[in-house]
Amino acid sequence: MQTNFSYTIWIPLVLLASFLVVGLFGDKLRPRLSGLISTVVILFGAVLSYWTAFQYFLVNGKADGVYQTIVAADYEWLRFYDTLAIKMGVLLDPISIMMLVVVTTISSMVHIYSFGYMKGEKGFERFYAFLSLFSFSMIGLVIATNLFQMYIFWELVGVSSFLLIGFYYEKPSAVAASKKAFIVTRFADFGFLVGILLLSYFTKTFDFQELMQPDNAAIAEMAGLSFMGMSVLTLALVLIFMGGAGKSAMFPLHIWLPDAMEGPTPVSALIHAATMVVAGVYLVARLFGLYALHAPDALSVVAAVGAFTSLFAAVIALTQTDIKRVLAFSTMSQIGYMMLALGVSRYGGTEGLGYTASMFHLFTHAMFKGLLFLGAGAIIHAVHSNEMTDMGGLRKYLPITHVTFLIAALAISGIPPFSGFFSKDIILSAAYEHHPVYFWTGWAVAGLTAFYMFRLYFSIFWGENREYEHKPHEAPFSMSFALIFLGIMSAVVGFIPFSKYVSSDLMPYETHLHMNVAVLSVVVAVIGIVVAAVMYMKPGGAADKVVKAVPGLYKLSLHKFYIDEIYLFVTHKIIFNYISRPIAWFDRNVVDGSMNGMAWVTNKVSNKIKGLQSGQLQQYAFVMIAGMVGLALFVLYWASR
Amino acid sequence: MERLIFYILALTIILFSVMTVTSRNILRAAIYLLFVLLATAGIYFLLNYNFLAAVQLTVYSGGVVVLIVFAVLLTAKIDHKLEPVNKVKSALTALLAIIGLGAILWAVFGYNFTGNGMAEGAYDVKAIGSSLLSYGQYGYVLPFEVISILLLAAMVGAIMIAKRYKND
Amino acid sequence: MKEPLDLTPLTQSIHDYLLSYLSPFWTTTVEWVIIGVLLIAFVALSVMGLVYIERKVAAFFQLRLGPNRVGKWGLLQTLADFLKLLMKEHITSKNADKFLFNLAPFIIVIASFLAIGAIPFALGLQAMDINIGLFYITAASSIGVLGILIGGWAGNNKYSLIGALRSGAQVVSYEISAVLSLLTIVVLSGSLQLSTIIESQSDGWWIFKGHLPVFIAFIMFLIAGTAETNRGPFDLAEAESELTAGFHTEYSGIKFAMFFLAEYVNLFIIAAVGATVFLGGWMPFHIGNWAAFNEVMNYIPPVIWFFFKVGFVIGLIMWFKWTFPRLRIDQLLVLEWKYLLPINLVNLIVVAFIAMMGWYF
Amino acid sequence: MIEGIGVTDFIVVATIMFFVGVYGFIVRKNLITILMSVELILNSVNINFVAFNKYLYPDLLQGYMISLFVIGIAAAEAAVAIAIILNVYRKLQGIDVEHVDTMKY
Repeated sequence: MQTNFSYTIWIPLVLLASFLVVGLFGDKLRPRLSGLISTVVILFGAVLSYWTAFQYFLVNGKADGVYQTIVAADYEWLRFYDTLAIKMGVLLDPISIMMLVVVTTISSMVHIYSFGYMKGEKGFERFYAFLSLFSFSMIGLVIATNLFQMYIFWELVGVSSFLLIGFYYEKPSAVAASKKAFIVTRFADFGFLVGILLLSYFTKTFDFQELMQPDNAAIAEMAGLSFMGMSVLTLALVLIFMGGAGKSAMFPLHIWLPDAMEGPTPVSALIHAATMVVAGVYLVARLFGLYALHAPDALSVVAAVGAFTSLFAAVIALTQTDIKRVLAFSTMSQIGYMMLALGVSRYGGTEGLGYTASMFHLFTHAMFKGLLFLGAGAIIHAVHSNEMTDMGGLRKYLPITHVTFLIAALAISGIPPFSGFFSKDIILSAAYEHHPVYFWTGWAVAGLTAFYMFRLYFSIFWGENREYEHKPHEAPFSMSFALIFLGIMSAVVGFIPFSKYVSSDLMPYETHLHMNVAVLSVVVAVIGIVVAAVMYMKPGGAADKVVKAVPGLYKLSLHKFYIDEIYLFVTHKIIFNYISRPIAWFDRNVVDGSMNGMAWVTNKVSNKIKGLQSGQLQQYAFVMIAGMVGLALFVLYWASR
Repeated sequence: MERLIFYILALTIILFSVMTVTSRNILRAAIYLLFVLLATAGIYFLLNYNFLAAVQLTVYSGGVVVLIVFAVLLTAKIDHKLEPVNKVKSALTALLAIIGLGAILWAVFGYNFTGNGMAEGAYDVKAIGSSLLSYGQYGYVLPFEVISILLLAAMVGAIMIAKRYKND
Repeated sequence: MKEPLDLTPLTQSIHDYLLSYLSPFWTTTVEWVIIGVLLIAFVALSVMGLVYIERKVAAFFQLRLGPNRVGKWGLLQTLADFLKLLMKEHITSKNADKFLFNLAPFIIVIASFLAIGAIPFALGLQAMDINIGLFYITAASSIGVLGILIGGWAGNNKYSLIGALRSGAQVVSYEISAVLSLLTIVVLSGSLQLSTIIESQSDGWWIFKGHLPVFIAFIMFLIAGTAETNRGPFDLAEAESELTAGFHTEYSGIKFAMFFLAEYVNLFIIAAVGATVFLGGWMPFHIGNWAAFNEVMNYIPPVIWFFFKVGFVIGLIMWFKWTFPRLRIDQLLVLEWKYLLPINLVNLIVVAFIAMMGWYF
Repeated sequence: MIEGIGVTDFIVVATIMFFVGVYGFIVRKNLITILMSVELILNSVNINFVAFNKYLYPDLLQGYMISLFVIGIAAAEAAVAIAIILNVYRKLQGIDVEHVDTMKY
């Protein structure tokens, strides 16, 4: 007996309603009331999600030991012709339910947290309206039944991210950052769209379930069709991955994410750490059957990009001083981890360990990274600065923030028994089984992660005691509640036996701690922490000496390997100078010239003949009637002959 | 009897039409137009199209002509004579009109009009009303709706055009 | 149960009699002449009566005696006035447009006569009973406003021009409300034919059968009708203190008398239409199943009933005139467009709903 | 149907009326007279419709309905036209069609 899951349709719908109500009438309501509406609605969504998860995982999601893919609702939205229609619906399977839980949980926490953080800000109700819109779009994305629905909500997520990054639209940097984020992700989404078109052109469907059918003839045909040295399917999937890479800030499409920190900190926590940026991971996971079974080459691309990005971002994170930027690069690095895990995974059973690992890490990462950002928000709230150099010795002033931040830092560093340890461990073991290069990259990144996180931790909470303009104070209850809740979550979610619930072929299986890997990763993490402690715990630590020792490397990292500058160079210097300028010259002189010549001729001629058009209605009428009568006479004459 | 009335009405129509367009006193022209329209309504009554005739009376005579008279009252002075028309222009136009008239009458008299020989249908208000609002064949709900939108648009437009703005 | 007195046999016998001596063409002509003469005679008499009554009513309201010199209780006063007007000089002001100046009174009077032709005085006593009778009456009376406008303009007097513009705007505006309130009954009875409308009230007048909405419609009709006839308190076109006598300032003698005549004919038409549509026309007054009472009522001939009701409505309108103070022109238009018209529209919808659900008796 | 009167008689009347309207429309200069000429033209068309309806297809209502709609349109047209005329009068202190040329080239 299957449970009826059709109520899940209400999760996005109530959020949409809340967006409409708060968005349209927000300025009529009192700000706190509109915030309350949004918060109550998202809490309602969270409760529904938990109930769904409970029903699905623990009561009766399984049939014969296999998790079922349930289409809880399906409505036809737009029909193109009789075999192709775009539908809107709710698809429930382990990963979508997991994402539902993640999104609604983090979103609820951010809603609650923002009560304190955004208090008294201009546009309080606008903020909540956008939050509702974002939650609606994100949920629409994760429960999509088909690629096109996913694409629609994908863009909606992009829009709401744009709106939220540019929330302080009076700040030029925020406007620039929102534009940058939008343009870069749009650029990536172009790849996504082309991938979708390619895929649907061959398979004549958007539906995930039909796409995933193992004996899909169209897929096999696509896989066999070769184009530019790789199969069309691989091409399509790489293009789709490009969309995912854009949204997930994979190298080289990552440049928008650090700038996106211009948005309010709760937004960074919600969108740019916990939920939206993992949409790319989710997308690959959603289509994992296609990747793993038909296009292993595309999966290699995913793995390579993921591994490189994680290392690259971790190195940059070492030297950044803006705490939100450190966290942003850390996010990139961790998402690279997830991509790596997906890339090294194969389909089915224990082969699919990487898949489980990736989803597990997504889950735990959402908790502790959300917590880190919210903690950073609390710190910024207290100190009114983003710069690490302005902080120090804050542990006395912000005890709750301190403890929760420590938990999160330990979790992300992979220290047992916090959640990050478990997920990182299975990622590393999956990588280990696939290829040693990936394993050692991941291992190194783990060490770097521990180092930069504790660099952050020690510089903020230890280090020298500074004089503050006014005494930093602990955040209000609404903020610390979210911190505590997420702190507990970060500490305990690692104990969930994830492989029992999420696996590449929906079949539960057992995982065990891989002892060698675990020891290695814990050792490297502890080394990272100790080094960070030595360098940053005491004022005037060893940090400066290290910087002096390798100045080139330091500068390179500080300037994020000059990627932004390279982009600017390519666009401004090369494209503008050598391509745009000649085209502009051609346009101005040849194209415009001929047009102007035509206009000139027309002008001259019309000046000569404009007397014909007298503007006198009656003259026109006379001519018209005369013409009519003439025509009538002509026709009559012919008719009478 | 009816024939006699028809001839009287036809004569009225033709005579006053000509007077409408030739009169140099604008309010008189409007009154001649009124007579033309009344005679037309008379023809409709004669054809037993009572409802149409009453519509003609209400809308044309009671509405359009009143509007025109209002406009005249607001724009003309009583001793104001319209300037005489340009002789050449008038002659040319008259020639054109006569040629056109001749052409059409020639065509009309050369053609044998034959009806479908059916019995007269129902023209009472109920039949007209249900036909106006029916969807089926010979239902006029679409033009009816279009006309209502048009009238609304005309009303809004007329108000907006004739409105006096503060800076005027 | 006694049938109401039917006058159809009478008219039919006259028709047959004429037909036996004359060709159909001449029969029709002679009948028209008879009807015309009868109507003119009736109108002349009733207007004289109405003027006398109005003066008496006015006197009563103002605690005066009113006309009391000519004839018994001043009964012949209006006749004397009429004779005086008939003999007065016809004055036409300088630069007046003579043709239009002379035409205007005729337009008004003709419009009134066109309308009165369709009024059912009693069962079988109706000059023409066409299938769109009610619509025809409103259509015909809508022409009258042109006479006002032309008359005001042709006199070459700025006061009369202003008066004409005012009355024109007033009549055109209030006509909408009048028609809308009449439409409620058309919706209920399902016909525009006056005889059918009267027939539909044989079991009770609409004002009793149609609940509150019809009562509202009746009130609206009275207000709009009063305004349409340019009577007080809506007689600002003739506001003596501002515009002397309004659009007919320049008229004198018999032409003035024609405007005067038309005004009272219009009053009669409004009252007659109101009585016919809302108060059952010539239908006798019946109360439920009081058979004896109803039988007694049936003995009163329909003509008497009709004139009784018309008199009632006219009395109401006269009462208004001498009770309420005069409105200003902007108040007048605001009253119509912002109050009466919306109320009427909503009321019409309500009545349509009632008719659809069959919620009337 | 009228005894002894055929559909052509109606057409003759309507046609004369139509061309008189055309003549007025072209020759007269006053905007209001032009408007009146247009009304003549519309009215002549109506007569045609009604006559055809009555004589040729007496069982149908098409000509009748079209005439109703034409009357409705004529009313709308007159309202807008007169609003424009009054506005022109206010701006230019005259309603000669030849004066309304401020937007001419």
